[in-house]
Amino acid sequence: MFELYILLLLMIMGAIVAVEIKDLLSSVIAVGAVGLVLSVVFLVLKAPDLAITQLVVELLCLIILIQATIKRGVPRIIGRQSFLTIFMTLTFIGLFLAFAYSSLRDLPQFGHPIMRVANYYLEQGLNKTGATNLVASVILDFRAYDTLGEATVLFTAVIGVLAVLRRIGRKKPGRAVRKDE
Amino acid sequence: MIIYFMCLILFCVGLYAILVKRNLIKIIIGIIITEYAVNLFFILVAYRSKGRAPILIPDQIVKNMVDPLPQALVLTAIVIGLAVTALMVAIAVRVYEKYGTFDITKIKRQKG
Amino acid sequence: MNNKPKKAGMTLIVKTITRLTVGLILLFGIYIVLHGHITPGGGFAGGVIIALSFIHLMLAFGKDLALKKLSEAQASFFESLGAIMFLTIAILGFVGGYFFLNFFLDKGEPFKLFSAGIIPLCNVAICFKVGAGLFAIFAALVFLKIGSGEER
Amino acid sequence: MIHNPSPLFVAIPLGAAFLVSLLGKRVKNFSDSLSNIATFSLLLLSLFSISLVSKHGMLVYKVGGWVPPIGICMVLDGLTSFMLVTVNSIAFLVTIYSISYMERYTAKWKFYTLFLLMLAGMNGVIVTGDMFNLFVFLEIAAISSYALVAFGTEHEELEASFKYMVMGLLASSFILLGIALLYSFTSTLNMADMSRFLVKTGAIQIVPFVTVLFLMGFGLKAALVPFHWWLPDAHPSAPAPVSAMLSGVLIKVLGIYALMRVLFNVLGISPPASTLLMILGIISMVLGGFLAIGQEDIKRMLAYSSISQIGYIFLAIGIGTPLAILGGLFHLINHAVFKSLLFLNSGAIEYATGTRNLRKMGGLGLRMPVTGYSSLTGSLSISGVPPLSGFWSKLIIIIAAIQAGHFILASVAVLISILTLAYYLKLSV
Repeated sequence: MFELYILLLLMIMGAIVAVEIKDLLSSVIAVGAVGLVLSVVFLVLKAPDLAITQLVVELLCLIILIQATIKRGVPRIIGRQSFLTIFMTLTFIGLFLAFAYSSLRDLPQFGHPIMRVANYYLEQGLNKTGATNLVASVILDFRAYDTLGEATVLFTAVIGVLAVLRRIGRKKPGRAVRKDE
Repeated sequence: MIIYFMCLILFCVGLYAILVKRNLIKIIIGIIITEYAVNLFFILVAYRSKGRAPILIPDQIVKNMVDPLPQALVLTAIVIGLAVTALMVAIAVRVYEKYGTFDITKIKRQKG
Repeated sequence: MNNKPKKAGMTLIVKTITRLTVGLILLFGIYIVLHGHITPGGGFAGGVIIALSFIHLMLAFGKDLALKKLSEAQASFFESLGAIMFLTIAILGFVGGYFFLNFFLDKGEPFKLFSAGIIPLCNVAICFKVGAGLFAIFAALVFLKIGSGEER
Repeated sequence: MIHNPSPLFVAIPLGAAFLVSLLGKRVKNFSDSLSNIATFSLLLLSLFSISLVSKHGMLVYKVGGWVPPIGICMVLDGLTSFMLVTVNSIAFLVTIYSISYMERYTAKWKFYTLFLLMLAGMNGVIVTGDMFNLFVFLEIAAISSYALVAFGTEHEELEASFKYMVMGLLASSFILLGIALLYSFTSTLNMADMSRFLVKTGAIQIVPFVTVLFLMGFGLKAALVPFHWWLPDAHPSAPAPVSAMLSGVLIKVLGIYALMRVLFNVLGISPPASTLLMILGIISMVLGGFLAIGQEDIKRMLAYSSISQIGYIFLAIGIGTPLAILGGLFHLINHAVFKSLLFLNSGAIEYATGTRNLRKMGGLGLRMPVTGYSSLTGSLSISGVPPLSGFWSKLIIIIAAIQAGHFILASVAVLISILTLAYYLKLSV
């Protein structure tokens, strides 16, 4: 699993570049690179469904982010947050990582999951649902209720975006408003 | 073990961007990175050494498949991430339109 | 961008390539959706690919042509329709006594297109929802004309 | 279905939301009538669920017919039906109120769609018995509330919504990371199964870390004090019915209820965790109270007062004796009722006078008698004046604190109650 470490290092470096670089467009593209590496990692970890989805979503995300930044002629933001904020944040992150390090030892070793429930899916998935892609059988049959929630989240976001992007939100006395936007 | 910890470092890079950066787009990027890290964590947990993808192949008995449940969860989480990103970008664009800047320290009409 | 309505979109090269590829992308999306229960992919990935094919059209030819093929109101309609389809499948499970029951007793032969009960139907419903919804989001974001710092 | 109506609590608002978005623009008055019918039927259903629970005890619904550790299950017990009644009754009153109030905004059907989705998310969080499902429905409720806060699309609304959204998403990542850690350790997602496994393996290192993650996540959603600063921006900016919903029930469902479920039903509450909860509760109580005094904007004052009252509930949960939990839940329903009443009244006042400044609207009782008297009742109740319900819930919490030996905490709670009376008198006089 040597390649996994290299890919993860690449992701961390890409993330740091995305966060720290001054130019917004470069930063957005760096995040895109991190997403693409993530898609490769999914492939290495034997999750082809996720690799496809991550790749496609990454493309769409990138297009939306670039649309939001590219034509704005955004002036660069100079200066930083106050020293205190940075110091507090770094302290918090340090504490968080230290606490995490002590507790991660309890997890089962990498590559040896417990798989109490999952064995049922692997053994009975085909008999009970008829789907040969077991991930599809989990998301659309065993845990289809989650997928209903997921579809609803997307629906909510679409209605939310359409609501937020209304030109005029409030009817004001002086301003003529067409019926229903 | 080390690999889980690296994943958490990625999470913390995103956390740093959310808490420290002043640019709205940078904050959105931070949130995207934290989402990546959490998704990655789920899949790392699911991996089984020398495992196979959880897809059956005709006339072949596949042994030692990886855990399909976290993959299903991450699929859901990716969609939620996309939805959230779209809504955030929409709100950030509207904020830019109103205030003429992406700088969060200049965006304060609300009084503490 | 709006001053020159005749020259909407990108250059001729991009337009030609787009004309060649956009149908293939759409077809690939539909394939991914229909085979979601057999191979990797599924309703969500396929829906995004279909949305991307329309977005591709919009980026290359300008927004008018793409919106002629699928207007924002239609997209919104398809999205609600997909959502209602999915919910209906869920509620139909009450026939067998449970919310979200896979109510086809005969699951069909494995590895065939028509198998696995409700799973392909759900995939199609999700694909409608996701494709139309993402297209609607993108169209709304592109339509928004940004004047910087109005009424400060 | 008549034996266990749990899925309907999610299916009815979802179906109504989809139908409103499909037909609301085309058919006149469709969105008003359908939303009211939906919330009214939910209210009846939740009242019905109380009688079911009192007859049969705990009910478990297997979604898709799968046995719990394999599929998702829904749980209907006493706490669940109590929360369902609270949420759905407030939601019904708010939908009636918004028929005429929301006329001032454009695209009313989008408001109703988002509102019903938020309701579906909250009901989903309440009835679920599965960790990941909890997260998904939490996100539905949260995302629709981000959009609803920005519904007016003016400067303040957008700014507040962005801040709220960043904090909310941070909270969601913490919660999801916690779920991932728990899954990798227990290899199941069902809450009951998880807790059985955790009890069997005994005390371990990972539980404190996950507890802290959940405390940060749900604390951010509930606006406990170190994480509170988004709330006084977000709640006042929203339209009045949405403020009533957010302050009245959303922070309680997404913050307090979810935290209680996770702490009591899955992880098991340890002495350090309960002490931490008590301390955070007391700090929220004091700080929220003092910040509320200085406010001149009526909605902003109400928002700070929410932080203070949330502190009482967390204090009760932290004490952890049965009496304290009873008092906390009683205070939760009281606060839901009077805080939504006060927010709706503030909307009515703004509607009539055009201002939200407390100094400019003296003599409220003379100009708007109904609003004036109902505000007075709500204010007296929230500050714990004897015959009203707020008094009894605070009394129970204080008695529980004394019984558990926390005399200092009890006296602080009494003092803050008097402080509450002081700033609410500004509103009513």
